[in-house]
Amino acid sequence: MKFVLDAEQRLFGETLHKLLTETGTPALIRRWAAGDRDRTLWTALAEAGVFTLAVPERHDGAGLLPVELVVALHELGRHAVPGPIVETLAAAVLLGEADDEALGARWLPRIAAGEAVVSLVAPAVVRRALDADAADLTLLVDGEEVWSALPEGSAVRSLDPARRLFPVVAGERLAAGPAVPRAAAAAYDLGVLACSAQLVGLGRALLDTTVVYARTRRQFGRAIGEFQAVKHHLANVLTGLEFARPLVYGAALSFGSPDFARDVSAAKVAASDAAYAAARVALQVHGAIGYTDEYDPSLWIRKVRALHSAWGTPAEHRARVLAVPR
Amino acid sequence: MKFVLDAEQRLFGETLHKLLTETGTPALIRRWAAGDRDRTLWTALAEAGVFTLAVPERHDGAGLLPVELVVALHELGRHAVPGPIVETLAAAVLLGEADDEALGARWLPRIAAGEAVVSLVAPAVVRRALDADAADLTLLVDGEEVWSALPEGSAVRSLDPARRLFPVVAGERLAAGPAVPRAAAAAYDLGVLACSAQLVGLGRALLDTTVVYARTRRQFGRAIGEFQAVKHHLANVLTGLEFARPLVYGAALSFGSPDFARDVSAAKVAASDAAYAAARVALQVHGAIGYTDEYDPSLWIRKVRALHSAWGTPAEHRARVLAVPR
Amino acid sequence: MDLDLSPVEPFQAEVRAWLRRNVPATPLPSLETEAGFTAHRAWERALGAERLSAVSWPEAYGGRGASPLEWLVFEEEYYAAGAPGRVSQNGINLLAPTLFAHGTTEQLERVLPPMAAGEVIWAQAWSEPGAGSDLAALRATATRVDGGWRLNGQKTWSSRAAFADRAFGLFRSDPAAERHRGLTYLMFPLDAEGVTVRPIGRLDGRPAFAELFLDDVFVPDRDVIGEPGQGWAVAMSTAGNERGLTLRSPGRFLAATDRLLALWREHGADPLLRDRVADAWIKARAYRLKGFETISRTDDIGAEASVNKVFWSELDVELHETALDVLGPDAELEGDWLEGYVFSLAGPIYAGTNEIQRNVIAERVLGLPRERRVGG
Amino acid sequence: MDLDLSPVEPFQAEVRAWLRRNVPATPLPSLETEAGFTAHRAWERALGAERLSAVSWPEAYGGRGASPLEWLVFEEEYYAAGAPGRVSQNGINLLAPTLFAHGTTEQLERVLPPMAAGEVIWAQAWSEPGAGSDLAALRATATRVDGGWRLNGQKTWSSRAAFADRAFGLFRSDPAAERHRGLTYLMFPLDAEGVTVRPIGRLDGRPAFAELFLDDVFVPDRDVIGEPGQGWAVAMSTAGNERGLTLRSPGRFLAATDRLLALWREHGADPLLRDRVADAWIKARAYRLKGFETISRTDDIGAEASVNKVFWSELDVELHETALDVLGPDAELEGDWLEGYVFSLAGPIYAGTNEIQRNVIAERVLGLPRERRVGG
Repeated sequence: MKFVLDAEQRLFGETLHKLLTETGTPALIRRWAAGDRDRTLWTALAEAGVFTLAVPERHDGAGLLPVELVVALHELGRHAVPGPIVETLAAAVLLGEADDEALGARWLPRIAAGEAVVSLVAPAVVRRALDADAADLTLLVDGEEVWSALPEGSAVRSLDPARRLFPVVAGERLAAGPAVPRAAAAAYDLGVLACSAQLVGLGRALLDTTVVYARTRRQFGRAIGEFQAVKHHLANVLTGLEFARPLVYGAALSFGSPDFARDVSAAKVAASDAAYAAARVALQVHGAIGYTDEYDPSLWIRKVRALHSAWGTPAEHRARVLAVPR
Repeated sequence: MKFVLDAEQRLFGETLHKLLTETGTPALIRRWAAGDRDRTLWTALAEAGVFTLAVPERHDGAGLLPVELVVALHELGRHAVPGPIVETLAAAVLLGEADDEALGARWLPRIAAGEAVVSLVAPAVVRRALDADAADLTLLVDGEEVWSALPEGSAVRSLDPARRLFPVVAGERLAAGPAVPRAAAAAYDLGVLACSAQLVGLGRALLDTTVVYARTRRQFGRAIGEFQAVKHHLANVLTGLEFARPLVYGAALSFGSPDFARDVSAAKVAASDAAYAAARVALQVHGAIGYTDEYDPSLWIRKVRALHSAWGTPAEHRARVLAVPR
Repeated sequence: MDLDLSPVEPFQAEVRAWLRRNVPATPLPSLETEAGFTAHRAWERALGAERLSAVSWPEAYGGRGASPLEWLVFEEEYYAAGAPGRVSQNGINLLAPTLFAHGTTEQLERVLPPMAAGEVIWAQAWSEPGAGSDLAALRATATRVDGGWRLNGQKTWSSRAAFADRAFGLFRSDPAAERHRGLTYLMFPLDAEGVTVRPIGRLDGRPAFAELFLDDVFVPDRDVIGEPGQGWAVAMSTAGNERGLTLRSPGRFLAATDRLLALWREHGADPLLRDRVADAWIKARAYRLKGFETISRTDDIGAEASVNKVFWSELDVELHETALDVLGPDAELEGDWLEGYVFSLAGPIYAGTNEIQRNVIAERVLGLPRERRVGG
Repeated sequence: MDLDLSPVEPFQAEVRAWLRRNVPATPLPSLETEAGFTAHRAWERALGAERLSAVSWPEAYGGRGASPLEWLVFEEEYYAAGAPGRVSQNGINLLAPTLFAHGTTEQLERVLPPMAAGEVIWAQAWSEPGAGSDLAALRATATRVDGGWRLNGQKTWSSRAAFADRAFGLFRSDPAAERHRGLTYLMFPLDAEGVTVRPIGRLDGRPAFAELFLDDVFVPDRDVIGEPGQGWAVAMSTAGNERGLTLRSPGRFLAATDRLLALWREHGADPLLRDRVADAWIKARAYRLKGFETISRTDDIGAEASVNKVFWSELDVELHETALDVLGPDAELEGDWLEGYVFSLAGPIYAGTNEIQRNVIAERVLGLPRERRVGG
């Protein structure tokens, strides 16, 4: 038992952090929100290996590596990277497990290489296709069938300006059979895990930013971080994040076990709550500036609120946690 | 519209406060908890008119005066007066409305005069008879029938040492008929109102005590009331109580209207929450001393927790608030 | 003690009938957009024509001379009818009370009627980049010149300023004086020479406020409220008012929690959310009754206004969070509840953060000792 | 990174089997009563005989030399089996770590075996009437005499002291030194001449702690831990330990939330309480995983221990509040859940209030500035 990242895993996270810091995501998020679908960063992430983490080795992937995937998504969350990344990774799981080698061979190597951006709809759990306008493929999975889907009408706007959500209709049928529902369940659970990792990363970034702000911003003749009320708000945020993180890694390690669905749900509940608390405190401590769309951390605050109810609402996940008989 | 107490109502409250302050309730509560059933205070409260407030004028009462009743119970709560006071008042309403003049004539003048202590069981909502060992009469109301009840077995102990709760069995049948369920409903609602008023009084006393403690207790070289965390805890308690109080008086004023049941439930929810928050903060700010049974405020803390789920749980009352179609 | 509303029922009936006839069938576009602002301004004119924009003002200034109870009842009817948000609220709720307390008759006669008529819409200009909650740290200046003052400096978080006509705020008129001293309360036009308005987007991107850059903006003497140098005392009457009932009337929350209850029922009355829906509904009623208590009192509520501010601002966030949870997976999508949620998030921050309000409650209502340092 | 527990499975299986055979079928009476204390002492002897009372200690002192992981697993099995509360915890979790860090071999050999065997039960004696959270304000004295020290003064909130054998605490050995300086860490018998023990009832009336009056109590030199005058530094290693995992092991909360889940289901699985039951269950699992993380780390967790303390103490209150709400109208009645609730309420207060822990987290983990005054 060794429940901390090993050196290689830490290095992978640090590499992504460095890449994303150099990229300067705030400007990129704003461009993405404005409709710019440039793929430079997507390609760089692929080169770093992010998309191989959900692709089987026979299709040029690294095999499914849930811990590394959490490491990556934590960093992507920390930098609020926009685009259908979770959707693409979940789609990779769906395509990899759907028991259709030809379909897998057609898309998985491209996903692994960063050449295919994929969005996804699964009506009961993921209602609309994120950024379908940016995708090479949008999957619609329903019962025993997988379809390629087409946007129908215009996107719905989210509080997160970098998220455009498209209603879709079915186009060509891509696969069918009893393996599909199992594949869809696996894809969903992995998407939930990835979303949870993103939320912890988003929360952590908001905490770090707010701590720096509280150290420097002065009111009433002192740094606001001297006030006990501010201290206690931030201590609560840290506590929430510190206990969400092990749930997310613990869930990653239960991949393949019967507990995986329950564990990713527990992780999502805790990550969602911790990140939301981080966002509320970030807003309250920053005051008006945190409330403006031109201040970068507000992009993180909005994304947290959006992901809070994406990939299953907290209530749905709490129900899944308790649904397991024991 | 004048939604503040008039001079006479205020004077009534102040008179009771003075009486109870002079009585010194902590010692009395401890004696009551030890089984002493002395009625000196009960008689004094009767002389001040407390028990007339739920008794019709034709039976030597003051008529049903819900606002004055709230004034009285607020003060009784503030001093954590033990005994089946709410039960006796609710019983008075039951007997007054049960459409049985002989039964009313037998008990109501004695209740008004403080000569009859009454406990009460209504299986669906009040499961056990509080302090039945101290009562001249214990009523059991069930469906269309009212019985005199007898304790069966020994009392169950409550967290509040001054509350002994007795299971009962039916003895003699006292009244029956279609007026009984209506009378029982009115009695219950009035009991809920009285319990809510008590809770606000208990909460207020805990806030006042804790404020004094925070002003005087020193740690780390200053009064603990200087710390922002303590200030904010206490500000939250005040806020809760300040908004529970108008709900309780507002409910009293809706007596006789179709909104009464909903309004007393709203009052109970808010009073319960506010008093419970006051108790938690009192405990936290006092630290270990508040946690000991020999420190007087701990009697208030325990009574609040007991009343929190007495006369209907918060969940039951929230359901009643929303049950009204509109 | 009574809650007898029958004396105001005729007024209530009149307001209800007028609203039923006049409230737009389809909601106006958001008032934080240019088109929405124009539509809301037109609505203010319609209200003003009926003397319903500021019912508690004297008739001479465009009001109805309504009692506080009539005002509360007006607000209940107004929001129950689903009437538009009030684009004129900065003027009516913040500036006007200051003018009634400190303005000259000339100012009242000149400023109030066009405000009531919806002809002049006001923005507030309190904060500066270095002075948010700590308003006494203001640095923008007013310099004495012949016949008036020259304003210089920067204001920020000026709500409504993206589209409004005039603004009011505090300026440092004695550069040697520190903090609360040497401030002057002034009104100025947003289209004056030297004023640059830079709209700022709020969380949902809408320009709900603006930065103001002031470069030698001339303000005549008649637009000073109260005595020069006494701006802090003048402003504090407005600040107290803001934390009281007028900025968020009980009617707003009664209507919002009724809508929440309806939304919850439409979505299947999920028992998981029942307690939170009930709590919001109960708290809105508590706030209503507290309002009746406040207007029944004869003493000054003083620092107790902070209790109201903490309560309504947290209720507003909670009720909108509950609504978003009712919406579940659609919570993130643009819509009225999301806009209401975004709006609610400002509540615990502006008009003195709730942290500061809790200090005020603890120190000035409960009598706990002040920290032995500046401010707090 | 892995969560492979297979290497400890043999140990786990042995513990589980022993507990299945030995845990009393009917729960022992509350350990905060005289009869219950006696029964729990007997249970400690049974544990000790199996070397299961302090599994992580070296075998020489009565333990098993268990790894931290084995200890965590032991705790999970222990509480899952519904085994009795640990009357020996003050000694094993607070005093023993201090002895391992600062005690002499003679002290270890003399003190630990009887502690492991359940023969000597220890009380803590930290607080004084004027020194609760602010432990540095201690005033009880230790005066140098021939061959040892004389203790004088008063201690309070001494948990277990009503029935225990010995106690440990800090005493002011240099009356001229201020606050953290001049303190000495001492052990003393509760039946010594000059010691008066006055039991104090906790909220439910049970004598869970006591006041100690010390009147010229003699303590030989061999019962000083560490150097005289260095008591603060010696004690702080214990305090850190207390806030970490040992005082409240994850196993306690795993078992408690499993019982909560069962209780909720027995009472009809009310959907109104579903989210709170789920949250308690999730948080207990988070605390378990955090424990695995802590023992996997090679660095000192330092002030991060405060994060654990805040988390488990609030989880404990929340889970018991939820249980009481499941019990509904019976919540106030005497029973295991009510006793657990009362016990949980002490969590946010003792071992440094959660307010102080949050200051520590903010200042020492997050690096926020200290208030520029003493303490905070």
